Amino acid sequence: GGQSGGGGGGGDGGDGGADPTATEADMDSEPTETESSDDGGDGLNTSLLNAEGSSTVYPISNTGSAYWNSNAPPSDGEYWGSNSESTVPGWSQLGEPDMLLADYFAQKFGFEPTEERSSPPFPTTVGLSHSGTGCEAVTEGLVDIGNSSGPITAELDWSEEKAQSEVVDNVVGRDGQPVVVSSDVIDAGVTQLTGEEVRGIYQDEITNWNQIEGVDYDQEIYAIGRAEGSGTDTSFRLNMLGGADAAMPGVDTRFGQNQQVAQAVSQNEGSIAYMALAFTSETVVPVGIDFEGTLYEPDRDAENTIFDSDYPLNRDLHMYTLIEEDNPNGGGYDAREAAFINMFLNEFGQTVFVEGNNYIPLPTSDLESMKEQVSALATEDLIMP
Amino acid sequence: MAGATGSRLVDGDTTATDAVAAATVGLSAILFVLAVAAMFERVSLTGTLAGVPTVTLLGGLLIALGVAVGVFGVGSRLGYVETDPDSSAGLIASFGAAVPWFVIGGGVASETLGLGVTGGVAGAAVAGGVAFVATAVPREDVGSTVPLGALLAFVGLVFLSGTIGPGWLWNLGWEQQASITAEFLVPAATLFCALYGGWAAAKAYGRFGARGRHMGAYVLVYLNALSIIAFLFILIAFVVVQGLPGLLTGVQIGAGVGPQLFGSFELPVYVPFVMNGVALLNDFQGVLPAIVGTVWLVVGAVLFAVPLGVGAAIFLTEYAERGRFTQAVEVATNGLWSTPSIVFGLFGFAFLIPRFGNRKSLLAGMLTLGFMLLPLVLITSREAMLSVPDEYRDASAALGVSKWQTVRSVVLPAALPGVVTGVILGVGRIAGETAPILLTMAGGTFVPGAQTVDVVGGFEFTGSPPFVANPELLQATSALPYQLYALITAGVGLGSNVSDPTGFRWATALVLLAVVLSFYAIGIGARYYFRRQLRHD
Amino acid sequence: MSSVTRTERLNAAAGRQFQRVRDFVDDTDPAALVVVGVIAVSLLTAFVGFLAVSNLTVLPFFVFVAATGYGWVRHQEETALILTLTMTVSTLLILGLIIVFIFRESVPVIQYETATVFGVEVPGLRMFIQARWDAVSDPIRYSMAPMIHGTLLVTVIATAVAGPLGVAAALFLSEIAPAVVREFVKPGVEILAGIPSIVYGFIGFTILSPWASDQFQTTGQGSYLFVGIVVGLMALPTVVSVAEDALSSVPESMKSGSLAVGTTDWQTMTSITLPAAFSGVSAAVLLGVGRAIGETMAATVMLRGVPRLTEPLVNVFYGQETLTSLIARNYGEADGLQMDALFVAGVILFLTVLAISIGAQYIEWRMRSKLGGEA
Amino acid sequence: MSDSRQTRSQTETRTTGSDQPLETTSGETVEETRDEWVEYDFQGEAKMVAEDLDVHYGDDHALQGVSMEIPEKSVTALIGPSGCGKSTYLRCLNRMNDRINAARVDGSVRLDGKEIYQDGINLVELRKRVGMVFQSPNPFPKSIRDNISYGPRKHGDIETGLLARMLGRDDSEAERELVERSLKQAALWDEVHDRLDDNALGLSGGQQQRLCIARCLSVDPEVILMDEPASALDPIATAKIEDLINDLAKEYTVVIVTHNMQQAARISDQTAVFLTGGKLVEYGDTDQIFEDPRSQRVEDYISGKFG
Amino acid sequence: MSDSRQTRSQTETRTTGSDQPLETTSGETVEETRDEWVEYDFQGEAKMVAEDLDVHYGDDHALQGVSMEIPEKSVTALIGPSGCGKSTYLRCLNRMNDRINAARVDGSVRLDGKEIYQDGINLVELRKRVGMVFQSPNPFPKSIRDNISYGPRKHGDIETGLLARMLGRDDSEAERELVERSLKQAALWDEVHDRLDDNALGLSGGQQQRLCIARCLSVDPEVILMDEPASALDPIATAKIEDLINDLAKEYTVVIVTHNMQQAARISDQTAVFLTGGKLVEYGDTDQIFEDPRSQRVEDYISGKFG
Ligand SMILES: Nc1ncnc2c1ncn2[C@@H]1O[C@H](COP(=O)(O)OP(=O)(O)OP(=O)(O)O)[C@@H](O)[C@H]1O
Ligand SMILES: Nc1ncnc2c1ncn2[C@@H]1O[C@H](COP(=O)(O)OP(=O)(O)OP(=O)(O)O)[C@@H](O)[C@H]1O
Ligand SMILES: [Mg+2]
Ligand SMILES: [Mg+2]
Ligand SMILES: O=P([O-])([O-])[O-]
Repeated sequence: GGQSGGGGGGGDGGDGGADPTATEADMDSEPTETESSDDGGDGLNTSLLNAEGSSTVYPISNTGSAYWNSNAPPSDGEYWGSNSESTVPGWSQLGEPDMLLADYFAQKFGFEPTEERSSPPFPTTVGLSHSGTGCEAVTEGLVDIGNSSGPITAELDWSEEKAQSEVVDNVVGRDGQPVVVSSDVIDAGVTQLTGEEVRGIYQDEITNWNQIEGVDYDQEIYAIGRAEGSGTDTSFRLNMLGGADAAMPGVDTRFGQNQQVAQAVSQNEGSIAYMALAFTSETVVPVGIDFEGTLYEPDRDAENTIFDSDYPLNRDLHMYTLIEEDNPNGGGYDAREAAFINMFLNEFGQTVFVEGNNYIPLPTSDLESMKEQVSALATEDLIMP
Repeated sequence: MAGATGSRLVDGDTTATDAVAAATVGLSAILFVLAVAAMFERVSLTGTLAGVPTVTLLGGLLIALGVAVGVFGVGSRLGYVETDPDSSAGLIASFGAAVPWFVIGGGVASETLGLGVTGGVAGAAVAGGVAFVATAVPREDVGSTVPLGALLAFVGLVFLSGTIGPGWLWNLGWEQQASITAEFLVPAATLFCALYGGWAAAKAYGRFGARGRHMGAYVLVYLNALSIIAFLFILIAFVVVQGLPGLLTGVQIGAGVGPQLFGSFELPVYVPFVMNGVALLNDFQGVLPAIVGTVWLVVGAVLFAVPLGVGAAIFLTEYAERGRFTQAVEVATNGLWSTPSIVFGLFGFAFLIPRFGNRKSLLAGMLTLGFMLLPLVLITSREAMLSVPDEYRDASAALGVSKWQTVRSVVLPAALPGVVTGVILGVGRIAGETAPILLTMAGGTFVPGAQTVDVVGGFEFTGSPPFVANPELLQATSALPYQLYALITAGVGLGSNVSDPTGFRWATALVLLAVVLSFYAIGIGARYYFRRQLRHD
Repeated sequence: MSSVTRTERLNAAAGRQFQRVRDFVDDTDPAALVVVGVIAVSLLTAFVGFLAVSNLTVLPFFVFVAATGYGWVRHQEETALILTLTMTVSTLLILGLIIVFIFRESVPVIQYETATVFGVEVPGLRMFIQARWDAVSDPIRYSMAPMIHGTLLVTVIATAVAGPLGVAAALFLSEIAPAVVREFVKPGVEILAGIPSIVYGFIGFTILSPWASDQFQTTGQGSYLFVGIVVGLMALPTVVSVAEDALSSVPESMKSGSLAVGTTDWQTMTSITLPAAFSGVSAAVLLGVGRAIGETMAATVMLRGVPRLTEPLVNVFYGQETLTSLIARNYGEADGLQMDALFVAGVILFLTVLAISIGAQYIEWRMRSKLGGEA
Repeated sequence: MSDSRQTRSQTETRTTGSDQPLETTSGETVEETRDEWVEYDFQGEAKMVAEDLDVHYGDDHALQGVSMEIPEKSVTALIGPSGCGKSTYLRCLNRMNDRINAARVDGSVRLDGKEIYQDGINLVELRKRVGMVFQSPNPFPKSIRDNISYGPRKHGDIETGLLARMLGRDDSEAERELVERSLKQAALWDEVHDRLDDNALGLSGGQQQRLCIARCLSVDPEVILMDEPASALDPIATAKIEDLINDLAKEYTVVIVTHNMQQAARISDQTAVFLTGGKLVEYGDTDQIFEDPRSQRVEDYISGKFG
Repeated sequence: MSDSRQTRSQTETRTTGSDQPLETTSGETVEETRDEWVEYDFQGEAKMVAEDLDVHYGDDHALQGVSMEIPEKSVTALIGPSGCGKSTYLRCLNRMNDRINAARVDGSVRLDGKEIYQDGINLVELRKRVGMVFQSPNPFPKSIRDNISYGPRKHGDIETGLLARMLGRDDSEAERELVERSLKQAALWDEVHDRLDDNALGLSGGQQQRLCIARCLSVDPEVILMDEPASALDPIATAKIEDLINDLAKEYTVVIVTHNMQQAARISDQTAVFLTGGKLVEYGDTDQIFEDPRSQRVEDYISGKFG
């Protein structure tokens, strides 16, 4: 099996993919320019596609990457295609393609199918950190895709124009950012909080659960936050505290990633945290939030839910790609990035990767406009599957 | 002058008093064990032991120990027990006794009597002062037993009377809330009392005087050594026990089950955890890419650091005149050796990354670790070369052999064992380093087996300088310590990748430990081997 | 000779060096000299190229390799000399580069955090006189005080653990343990040194921290106390092995001398061996302190990650952030001033540990000259 | 010495620095040695008696069945070529061999009739009574005064320091006297009395060696063992030490190892000659040994044929 | 020896192991020394001549104006108390002192009339011609064979190994002969010929020392310097080495330092007595020196009054 990264595509001439270019970058001192690009030669760059960033987007991105790398055949039925036991949701909507998973999405952008299980036309990998890191990394050319759960404008303090000229914003799903508490807090009867109360907690005005109205639970509040620079933190400040640079003196602990927050909440009594939908569980329980009289409940069936788009903490999940001069057509993608992102922009991707991780799928209209963006590089029409 | 004249050349047989003293030491040992067990919640404070509530039992035993120690001292003073005490227990013992009484005095005055901080300080001073004087002034047999015996009895009484029961709690009243709970205080106090009791009892067993102190000190020193070894053992055993299930999931043994090696040969065992990466279609996930990444990291660092370090060591030992320059280099290398690994990481981040394609890469990781390894290689090689007897050099020079020839044919071979051992131990250290590679190399969290780095296969020729390129070297990959870090930060929610995340993490820790410790074992073994060879020849 | 002034001595030393070089030039045959020269110049050029991120770096490097190869075959003696010299210089250069690079990166934030005292502007001062670290909300401040406080607490606790236990263990190993026991305990201690810090951190994070939070009823987990204990255990092997070296380098004759007047082993240890090895033992503790200061991963995974002073300052049951964990936690998304602030943390770490290392060496050197010299 | 075998079996279970069961193979060796040397009947009391002393360093048999009585208040010299076991024998007499892990001592040594190789022996007491001066001077890195008063202080005979002063038990006066007496005995007082607080390492080699002798005397030993005490010294210092030894013999039992035969001849009352293999070959009056040795090998040795 | 001063000034610029300007203060010392000893006119050729040799170790004047001729094909013994400069003198003869940083040598030494303290001297060649055997045996931790063939190999006289074999220049046969010859000369062949590939460190001390002599012989020196070659050995090994030295004197010029006067008397043809301070006090026929020394101090020394 061995490696199937740079070695594979590196054969043809000066192409060499991301990595030999990196070597050259070493020499010509403008490394970011040539980074992970197709140099316009005949072949397509098939080196490793790497994504990095948001722990919120990570479940989507990483599941996608795992599916991609598996390159499952259409006879699989569990991950791709259909067999006697099951059919993968969304596969039929794609027109029941008779190709392997990654082959199918890659060939739309001109890649040669490998027709081999576990061997996609190009491999992908996803690093786990948080949005700030992802945005940094993609703008510096360290990675191909920067995952972010907050807008890059807020993450890096960019203007809207700068953002539009430097990166392409690919939204692949939505998160209704929940506020969670540990199970002992739920047991103490805290099933909903007002926006004010949450703000009070994070701004150090409320430090004990018994300071919440109607709660008789003498327990210091353990206010868990996300790392500064994480999308979750940025969105929370933005949507809950009133500004991306709002102060949060009430935070007791900050963790780099959502996963760690979930663990800390389940491990410590009296905890409260804000996170992403994908990480709630029996020990990490979302509470209802009352915003100016409207109670958004964590239950999908309620009247107003945190899954609604008008839930104030609702946010887009982004996969940013860098606009590079030497991409063919000067676009924001090379073919690998476009092919990979395109996988998420259809019923299959939305069901398996977004809803499958407890996130909120994009409405069709949004999907269409996203597809518009990536279609620049496509060798066939993407709009009609 | 003290009455230390009565010591005899030959001690008599074990007497009944010895037996009493020994039993007292034994009692403190029991208390020590109980305290440790309670500390780690192996014994429940709220429950019972041998039918008696735990805290009550601890209190009773403490009183018994305290009384035994005190009675022994008084008995000795009154001449019932034959001992050779000094005239005073000495300053160290006095301070030793004063400290716990100081704490108790302070606590009782400020908390129990509610006298506040001033009262607390006064109470502490009084109690500590009395204990100090009571230890220092009387003859050693009384001084080193009675205040401590009283301490033990006091603590025992506090437990026995229920003043501090299982539910006791002392809120420190700090801005950031913290409390001292009985759960902590009872075992901790018992532990200290047991140590004090054991010390006093051991002194008594040694009949006080110089020999008594010797005994007392030895008990503590032995206990300390034992604890360190026990700690090591428990630590490793713990990781092994936690990690084995994860490591062994899906293990198969039998012809042809394993992956292929060298084309055709198939390993007869299949351990998915170390032979797989993470992939959707895998039955069992593993950390192969991280293992391979670690191996390559080490190889790269060694290839960089060893020639450089050994070369520099040769220059410094064989060529450079010993003086300012060598001294400066020595200071610099020692400084480099103690430089925190995260600083190396920062340096790699600022210096190497911009020079290798502006991205984290295996090569940057290798070099960063190489920088870390370099001073150790230099220091150990230099030591090894310095310890090659000058006689060899003289002998060679006297035969009219030139310097470099001598270095190559005589010094280096003789220094090799030292160099090799040093390198292996250093490798063990860098193989377990996380901080530097965090900043210079760390790649994906769950790396598919297909993305295992293949440095050898990655070489390719290019048309422009430097004509050889190796994309694999310029790509980020994973390594075991980073993998473990990533798994910790990824918390419980590993998602669908891994069915048993906790097991997966512990197994990673186990593999990391095994890899690093095997380097150490090889290093220590090599040193042992070389030493024995030297001794034999 | 005492009347010779410092300058004269320096001059003489310089003259000697010059003489050495001249001797070397005189004694070496010209062809070899050329080779040596080519090697030195090409390597130097390659190095400059590398520093300047030049794509021509590879050319002088090839020249270097070729010249070395040729020299090895034809003039091995001289080539070996120049090669080993180069390697020495490279080692020194690396240290120099570390200093240059981490200092260079830290300059902007030092300027940003300028504070005025008595009308004098002191760059960087504000990082130490106020305690606010906030990279997000106004006013943006990068104070090092919380991290220095954290590092200090952790180090003090770690030293309290590693110092006494380490010295006692060293005494045990070098003076007390029977040979058989030593054969086992010594490698044991060394193995302890080999356990990767992330493993300690993992156990600390998953087992110790929740336990401690429970025991002391703190709000959430992460305390300097337990980071300090863990780091202390990690520094323990350093203390043990260096102190053991110091203790066993006390001449046997001194110990025998004491025993021969009829003292116990313990008296000999405390009155002769320990005082004689005192400087070495304190160097050991110092090195242990250095290790504790520089320890990263255990702190990173166990601490709370909020750069803030604990309240009150002695509250070791809360653990906010240390210099090392600050870097490890924030290097990812930091850019601009925040990144530079991480380099300031690096500079502080580097300087502190370097000072400690030099101090330890000085002490050891003093010891060696005391034991070896005058007598 | 007829009870040697008996004594030996009494102490058979006593092995030192090793937990190996006692080996009982040295019997023949003893016999063999016995044949070679002639027993020596000296005047006066035997202060120490060694019987059938065997010492192994690991597998190395360093001392083979040595039996020897050391008369009280006289100087006994041990001579022999390098490595023949002189130092080893000497170190058996105050059990300093216990410090060497590899060393295993079998046999019996008695001090005033008390077996010193038995369980329950108080090493501290033994070494107080049997003092030792080493080959190279080994003063402690302390002041001259502290070097002398070190032993008595550790024995609790003298108390000084903060605590003692606080408790009003200061023995400074006693210390002063002790230091003066010991230094005078060691013929060093005149040279150092005005700098007792200087570091002892600042003394010359010969002074250091005399300081070590004074230190040894300070605890009032009965026997003084000296292992080549003058070998590192210049002729003048050597002469001083030799005079001193002669003086000491009036009060103490002195055993001295030397590699200098002239020295042995000059200062000792009786001489024991060890030869390679750790055997005591001849023991007798010094004059007799040097003028009329009974063994040919001893004669060869003394006449310088080897060594 | 009238041109001593002249020779000296010739070599004045040549200082070794130190770049300090040459000091010109040693003149008086030389005169002083000169008075004390009587010149010695021996039979035969002078192989080496030292004139006005002064050696300083830092400030320490270890050798003071020593002038001495060493006759060819004979054994010259250097005796004297410890630290008197015997080894220092010996190391001047093949410039091994160059290896000691602190050492500064002034004066002249000639080998077959050629000044060895001059610029451009080939140290490698010098040390091939003037071999040295050290006090304690120092074989390399290699096989016996490799120990012997080490020197010739490094000089390129013998080529072995893979490369040589590939190039068809394998000198194994020559090596075998050389090893056999050298070992036979050193009287070691019989004992080791069947284990030439064993590690040399496994040999006994005496064998090791003879191996070192063989190693020295393997490069075919003209002069062999020996610094107390038997001091670490037992009598039997010593006897063997002494025999060997007598044999060697037939072909080689041997200079030997010994602290054993009997040994000097037994094996040497002429003896030089150094006394403390690094002065050569008397030099002459061995018999004369031991039976009728001209200087009182030498007589004291030989009769064991000190040292
Ligand atoms: N610590 C030791 N470990 C192992 N062997 C030892 C030790 N000390 C001495 N020996 C060996 O025991 C033998 C006798 O040694 P010892 O030191 O008693 O000789 P010695 O007569 O004092 O010689 P010297 O005159 O050289 O001091 C020698 O073979 C020596 O190698
Ligand atoms: N490497 C050195 N550095 C400094 N001083 C030295 C050195 N070697 C010898 N000396 C000093 O030079 C003097 C003569 O020493 P040398 O070794 O020549 O004496 P020796 O006659 O060989 O004595 P021994 O019989 O003890 O070997 C001594 O005072 C010695 O301390
Ligand atoms: Mg001896
Ligand atoms: Mg000598
Ligand atoms: O999505 P985040 O991990 O940046 O919160």
